[in-house]
Amino acid sequence: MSDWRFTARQLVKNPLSLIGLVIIVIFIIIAIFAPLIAPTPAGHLHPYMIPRDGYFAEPQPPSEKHILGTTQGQYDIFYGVVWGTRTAFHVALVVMSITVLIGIVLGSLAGYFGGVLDEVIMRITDIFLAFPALILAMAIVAGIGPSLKSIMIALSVVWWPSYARLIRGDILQVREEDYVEASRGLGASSPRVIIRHVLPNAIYPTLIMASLDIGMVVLSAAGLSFLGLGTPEGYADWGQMTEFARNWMVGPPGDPFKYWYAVITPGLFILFFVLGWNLLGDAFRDIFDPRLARR
Amino acid sequence: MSKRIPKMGWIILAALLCVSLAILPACGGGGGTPIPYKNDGAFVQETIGGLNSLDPAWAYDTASGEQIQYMYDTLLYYDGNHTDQFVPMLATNWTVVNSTAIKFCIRDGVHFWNGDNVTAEDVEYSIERAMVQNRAGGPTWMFYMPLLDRMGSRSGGVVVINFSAIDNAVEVVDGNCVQFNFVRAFPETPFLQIMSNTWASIVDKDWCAAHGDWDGTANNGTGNSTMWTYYNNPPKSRSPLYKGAMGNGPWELDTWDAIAGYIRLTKNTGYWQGPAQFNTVTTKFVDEWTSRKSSLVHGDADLVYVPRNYIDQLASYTDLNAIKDLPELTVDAFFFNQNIGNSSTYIGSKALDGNGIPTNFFSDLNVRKGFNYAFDWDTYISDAMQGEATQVGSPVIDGLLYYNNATPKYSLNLTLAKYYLEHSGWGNLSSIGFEFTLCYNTGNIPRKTACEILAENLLAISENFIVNIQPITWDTFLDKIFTISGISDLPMFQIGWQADYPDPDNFVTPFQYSSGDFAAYTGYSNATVDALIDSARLETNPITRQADYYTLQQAYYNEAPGIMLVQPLGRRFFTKYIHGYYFNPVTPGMPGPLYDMYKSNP
Amino acid sequence: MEDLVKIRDLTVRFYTYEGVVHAIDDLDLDIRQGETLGIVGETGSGKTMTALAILRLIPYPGRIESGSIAFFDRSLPDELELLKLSEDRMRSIRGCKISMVFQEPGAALNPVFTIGDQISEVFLLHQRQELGRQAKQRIDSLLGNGSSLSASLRRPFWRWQRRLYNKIAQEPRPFEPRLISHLPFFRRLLWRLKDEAGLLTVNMLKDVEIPDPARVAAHYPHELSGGMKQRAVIAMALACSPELLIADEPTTSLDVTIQAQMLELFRRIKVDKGASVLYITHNLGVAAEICDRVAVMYAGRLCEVAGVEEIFLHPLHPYTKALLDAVPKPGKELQTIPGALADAFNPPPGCRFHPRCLSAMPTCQQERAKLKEVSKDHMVACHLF
Amino acid sequence: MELRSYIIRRLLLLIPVLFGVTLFIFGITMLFSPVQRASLYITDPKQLVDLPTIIQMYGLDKPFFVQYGTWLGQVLRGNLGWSEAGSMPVADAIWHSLPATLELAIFATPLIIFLGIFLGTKAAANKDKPLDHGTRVMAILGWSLPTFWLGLLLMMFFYGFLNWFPPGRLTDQMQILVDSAAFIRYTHINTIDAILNLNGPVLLDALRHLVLPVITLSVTHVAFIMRLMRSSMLESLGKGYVLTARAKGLDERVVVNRHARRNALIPVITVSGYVFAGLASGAVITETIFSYKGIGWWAWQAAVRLDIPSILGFALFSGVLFVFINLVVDILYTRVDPRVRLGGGLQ
Repeated sequence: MSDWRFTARQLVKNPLSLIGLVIIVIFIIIAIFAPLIAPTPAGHLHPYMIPRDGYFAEPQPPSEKHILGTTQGQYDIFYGVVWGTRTAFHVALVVMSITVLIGIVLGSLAGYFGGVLDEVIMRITDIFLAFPALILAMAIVAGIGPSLKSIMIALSVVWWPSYARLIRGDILQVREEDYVEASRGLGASSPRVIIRHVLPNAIYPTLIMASLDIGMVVLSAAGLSFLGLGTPEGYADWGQMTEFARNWMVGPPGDPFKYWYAVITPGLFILFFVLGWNLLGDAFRDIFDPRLARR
Repeated sequence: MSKRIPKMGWIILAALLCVSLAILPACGGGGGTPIPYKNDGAFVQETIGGLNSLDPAWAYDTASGEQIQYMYDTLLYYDGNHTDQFVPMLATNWTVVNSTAIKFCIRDGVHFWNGDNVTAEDVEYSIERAMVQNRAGGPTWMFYMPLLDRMGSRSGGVVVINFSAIDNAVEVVDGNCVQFNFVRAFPETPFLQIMSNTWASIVDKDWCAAHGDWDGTANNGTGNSTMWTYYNNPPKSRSPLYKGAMGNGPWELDTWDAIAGYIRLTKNTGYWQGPAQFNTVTTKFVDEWTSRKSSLVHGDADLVYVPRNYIDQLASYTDLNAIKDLPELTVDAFFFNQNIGNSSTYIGSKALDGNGIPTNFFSDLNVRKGFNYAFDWDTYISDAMQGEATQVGSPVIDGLLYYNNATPKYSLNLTLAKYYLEHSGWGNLSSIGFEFTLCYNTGNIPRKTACEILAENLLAISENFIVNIQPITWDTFLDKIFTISGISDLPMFQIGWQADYPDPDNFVTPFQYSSGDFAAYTGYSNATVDALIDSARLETNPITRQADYYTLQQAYYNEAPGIMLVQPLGRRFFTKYIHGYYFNPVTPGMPGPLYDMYKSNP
Repeated sequence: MEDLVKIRDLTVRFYTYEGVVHAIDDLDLDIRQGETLGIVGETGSGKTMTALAILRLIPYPGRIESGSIAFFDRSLPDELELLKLSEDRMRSIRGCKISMVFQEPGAALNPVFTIGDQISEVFLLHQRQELGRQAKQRIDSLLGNGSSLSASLRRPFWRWQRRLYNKIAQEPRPFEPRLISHLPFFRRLLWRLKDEAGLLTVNMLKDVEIPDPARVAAHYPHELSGGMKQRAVIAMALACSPELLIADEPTTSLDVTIQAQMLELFRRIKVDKGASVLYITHNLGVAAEICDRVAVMYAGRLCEVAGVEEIFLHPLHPYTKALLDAVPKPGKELQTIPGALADAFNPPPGCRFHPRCLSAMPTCQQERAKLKEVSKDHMVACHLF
Repeated sequence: MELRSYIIRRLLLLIPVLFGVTLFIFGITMLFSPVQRASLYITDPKQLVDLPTIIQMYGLDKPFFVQYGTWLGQVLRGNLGWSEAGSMPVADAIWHSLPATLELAIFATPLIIFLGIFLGTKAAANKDKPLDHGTRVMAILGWSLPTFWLGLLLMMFFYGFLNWFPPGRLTDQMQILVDSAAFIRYTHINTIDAILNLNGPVLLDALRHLVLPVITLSVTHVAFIMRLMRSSMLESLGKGYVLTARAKGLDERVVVNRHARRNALIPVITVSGYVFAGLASGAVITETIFSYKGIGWWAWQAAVRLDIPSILGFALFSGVLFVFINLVVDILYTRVDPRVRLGGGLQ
């Protein structure tokens, strides 16, 4: 697997991707140890619902009780952002696996068999690509009713076409390779050829791509939450926490940054999470960009 | 070449840094910073949402009503801040001919913007047009109720009344007067209130007919004598008035851009009471609070809608004229559903086994009382309403006729709550336990808070009282409450009512009448109450009427068909340059009596 | 015959992730005035790198470690040390004094510019003054015979232009025209330079025996055949009659008939322009065809240099011998060189050829053989001699 | 291929796409009960007594294909239906909301593209040098920024504090002037109209209102172009003709900017097309935050209010836009790359 060695060397060599890697690792740790970092208070039914400390609106500054303060509605920011990390990964992973799955199935069908099937599937992807993703997602979420589930459904629906196309492209390349021709010549059945020979070679870049889209998925999810199409109020979700802070951007005169903690924190979490993946992604794209010769 | 760029980059960065450093202290002292005087002679307000239609007969939302109010006059209007005293407007005077007829005499020499005279025919046409249109979900039932003693022109979607009925209800008499004939006796004040509201605005008959609207006759100039039904419950765009206007009010329509989200009116110099103070009245629809706030403190807007949560953000602006504690004629309440739909997914096991509730769980009075005692109004008012609300004990709220503040109210009392729940018709609930889901419509934080308060207090009484809270979208909410079958799936729901006209009947009917707007979906019905409501509605003797409504208020306390929450207190944030505001709960929109107001720079 | 280029202990290394590649190692080589020197060797023996080193175009991550490349320009009194020149100075030499023809004509031409554009670029770059002079003359003639009314009206404009082009003709880096050439639309004022360059280009194309040169000049590369492209590339290289023309396997990618024409072309160029040619090839036949002298390289080192007959008749270095035997000849069965080309990352110590050498001796494994002159103009680096 | 027949072929391709899009959207909306879809016309619970009438009136209880059929019939008769979200006919709503969005797109797209190309070139020309890392970090940082967050921060600073760049499209006085008869609305794109009317103040005011949204859009989009430009630049810098150009003795600047970049641009064109399409079909969040209400905002309103006719109308619009942009891109290709012919890729 010299590919991997090469990749690894590239990654550590490039400071940017290294930073990205570090950021992601940190987030993974936060996600895994969320219950230890921000333990759920006793008698609190749903761990993903941020515990409230009173009901009134105005955010409260950091204190011993609330390390990062509370946001609108007295939701503990620290608890929110920590558990929000889990939400972020949850959304990203689910959406990505669904997307890739659909992508692989349709993509390989289209790419391998070509002809009418290919034409049909590609037209379908056209249909999806022809409609602005965010708004399509909104329509879907608005329909199914705002919730984490519907966000994931909506994003998967708008995300898969590009993957179907990607995989189709790769498959088209690979199927021309000699060994595929050969195994076909030996009379191997189509599914067998796809699974044994074509996919393994075509799927590699796709998986990379998918892992790197995670950032964008989370960003889009946050966008939907911000537009009020997100998780129920009080759910540990960065996008929604930003939405809470939305109306506390400007503090009272004389103290314009009064609510900085409510505004900055969730935004920064989103920013860094996405940044981590994008930095990594940028490096990966360089490495796997077929047009860039390796020296 | 390649070296030059980072240099530039650094320079830019440094520059930005300096700028920001230089500015932050500058804007630091915002408190004292005065709000500049801008847009002389113009009134600019920024609010949320948008307009529905400019057609007086169609519009049933405050935003539209407000604009209509500026462009049209009614026959009479509320006097100052009273809700039961009136001043003549287009009518010089009115006389109660008998218990089934009121006559208005029309003022001479009043002109529409296009110069047409305002005549008795116009008045007749305006009201008849409203009744002919009678769009589904519109306000015109308020004409049908007194005049024809029915709620509308249709039943099962088909028109069932003849044109003559409408025609006879409103008649031009002795030249310049218009007489309204009731099929049954109807009290005067409520009718005058109805006639003072925007749906009773007077439009220009000729202009409308000329622009393709109904022409005032049954056949509408064709051979077909049922042609008028073409204008019954029409699509919005069938009338020229939905986006055009021809009234006689103090301001004329200049531009309405629904997409850009603003409407501008310009002064009608020929207004019969003399031209208004503001040359233009601009209403912008800006959903972003930060943006609205900035426009206000920069003087770009004279008035903005300030959500209750954010009033503190404006506290320290000395140049703002904050008017608070205005008792609005709206009320929010929990409704107990005494007859939950069998298909409901919100009541767990549908049985009283600790994991659910039976469909008729709330038909037990003690349960309802227990829940009432378990609600904490003080926390709700202080936290969810920022202290801007007063608890109400019955649908008849402060500001309505015959409001009785002696009516007892429930208050937080967990021991009493415990007592009632343990002595309910279902046996000792705290040992049996129950679980159900409490829904609120997504985004409505006060309602969410109310749910949470109730849930937590119940849990405090017994750990067997499990109330889950779930947000659902507005459409799902409606879908669950207002099922076609009429049987709601939600065990409890919160909803608010806003006054159409400040008469108690307008409130008791939706809350207490067995087939009322809301009560119909709660399975609550009480024959005596229904009878009382019916008689009180048409009672012409004020004394009897008052007695009836006092009884009804007491009845609500006894029966506890729901948890009456609060009557919110409104607030207005004007820049200090706006003068002459006074509050009348019935005036639609934030600015209030704009004609009596003016803007000046001290 | 004195030297045109003197390369002394030139060392080029590539610093890659996998390790350091010793592309060229202590190379000494002379190119004489007016001669055609061939460099032969297997792929990766450092032929091309030598050429690029002369132009100082070693690609990243390669680097010229040490050595010197002296360039004796007839027009200049004393030698130029190419490796020490400023980048600007070096640019003025590339494409002008020393130019290069690449292996792949398809790749060497920019697909989005016409042949004409790409060639006249050279003129505009290196012969600006000359172009300016001609432009001025053209304007003079216009001013001279311009008797018509329109002409007389245009005079003032022409005068101004004349001044402009005069400046270009006089000073090497005139201020005003350079300013103009940087301004977006105004640079069009210098269209006459382009015109002149265009004319020269067409002549150039005619020179390299391209039929209907005017039309071809307007063509894009993808519209031409391989041979045509290569001719165009050569035309580009010859544009301002360089002292040294480096040809890096210019015929390899072409089919045989075209190859013959190309070789013919090169021979003619040498005669007409009196330029020296550094002809890089792995094909001994081709080398024998057109070279005066031949240098044999192996793994970044020079093995043997000699006149063309000498090397073909009396090859000394075992590697040279092996190469010659590897050329298929009728009636003689083919000899192949045992083993593979030396590993570029950690080349064998001593003589790099010894692992594959049939007559290798113990010393070959320790020390590397110096290049010594065994007979007149015949140098070889081998312990046998 | 000959241009006209090519365009025709593309337009024919448009039909199935539009059919599919609308059918799909319609399918989604059918997930809702009639009551839910009627909720669009219910602004106040007190209107619910008339719910059955409303459902019947809009035929919301009819079976799927009947409803879709009626809609399709309408459309074929040139009537896109009524947009409750815009409280005007759908066609008008598109027509009214487009200018604002176009104005944003017109200003943002060139900025994004040129900045992206510039940075991408620089980064490639200095691969793995500080400049490369610097520009990439900046671009990726911008790309990773939540649009709404950035937008709000910008507004807080530049309007909340400095009061330099207010939201909306025009200040009130200017809006009055623009709405007046003296000012002719040629395009409803304020800046262009201002220029055509030779009205300086309006132009300045319009530009003031454009600054923040345009910045927001550029910051968040520039990385798209930049990273693509960088990689395709690196590719063409490795090509033979670049070596040739160097061997000619060309200045490195000329080599990069003339020889390498021209080729590197080719793939960038496609993406630029999509960027424009993306912006022109509405930058919802940006439009919302800066209340620069355009087609995106309208579509969002339609989406959340389940305004089905509007959503479908928008679907048609964006479908057409999509195909149209593709068309333009293909034609641009032939201009930039002499090897490309319409219809078929490289020769």
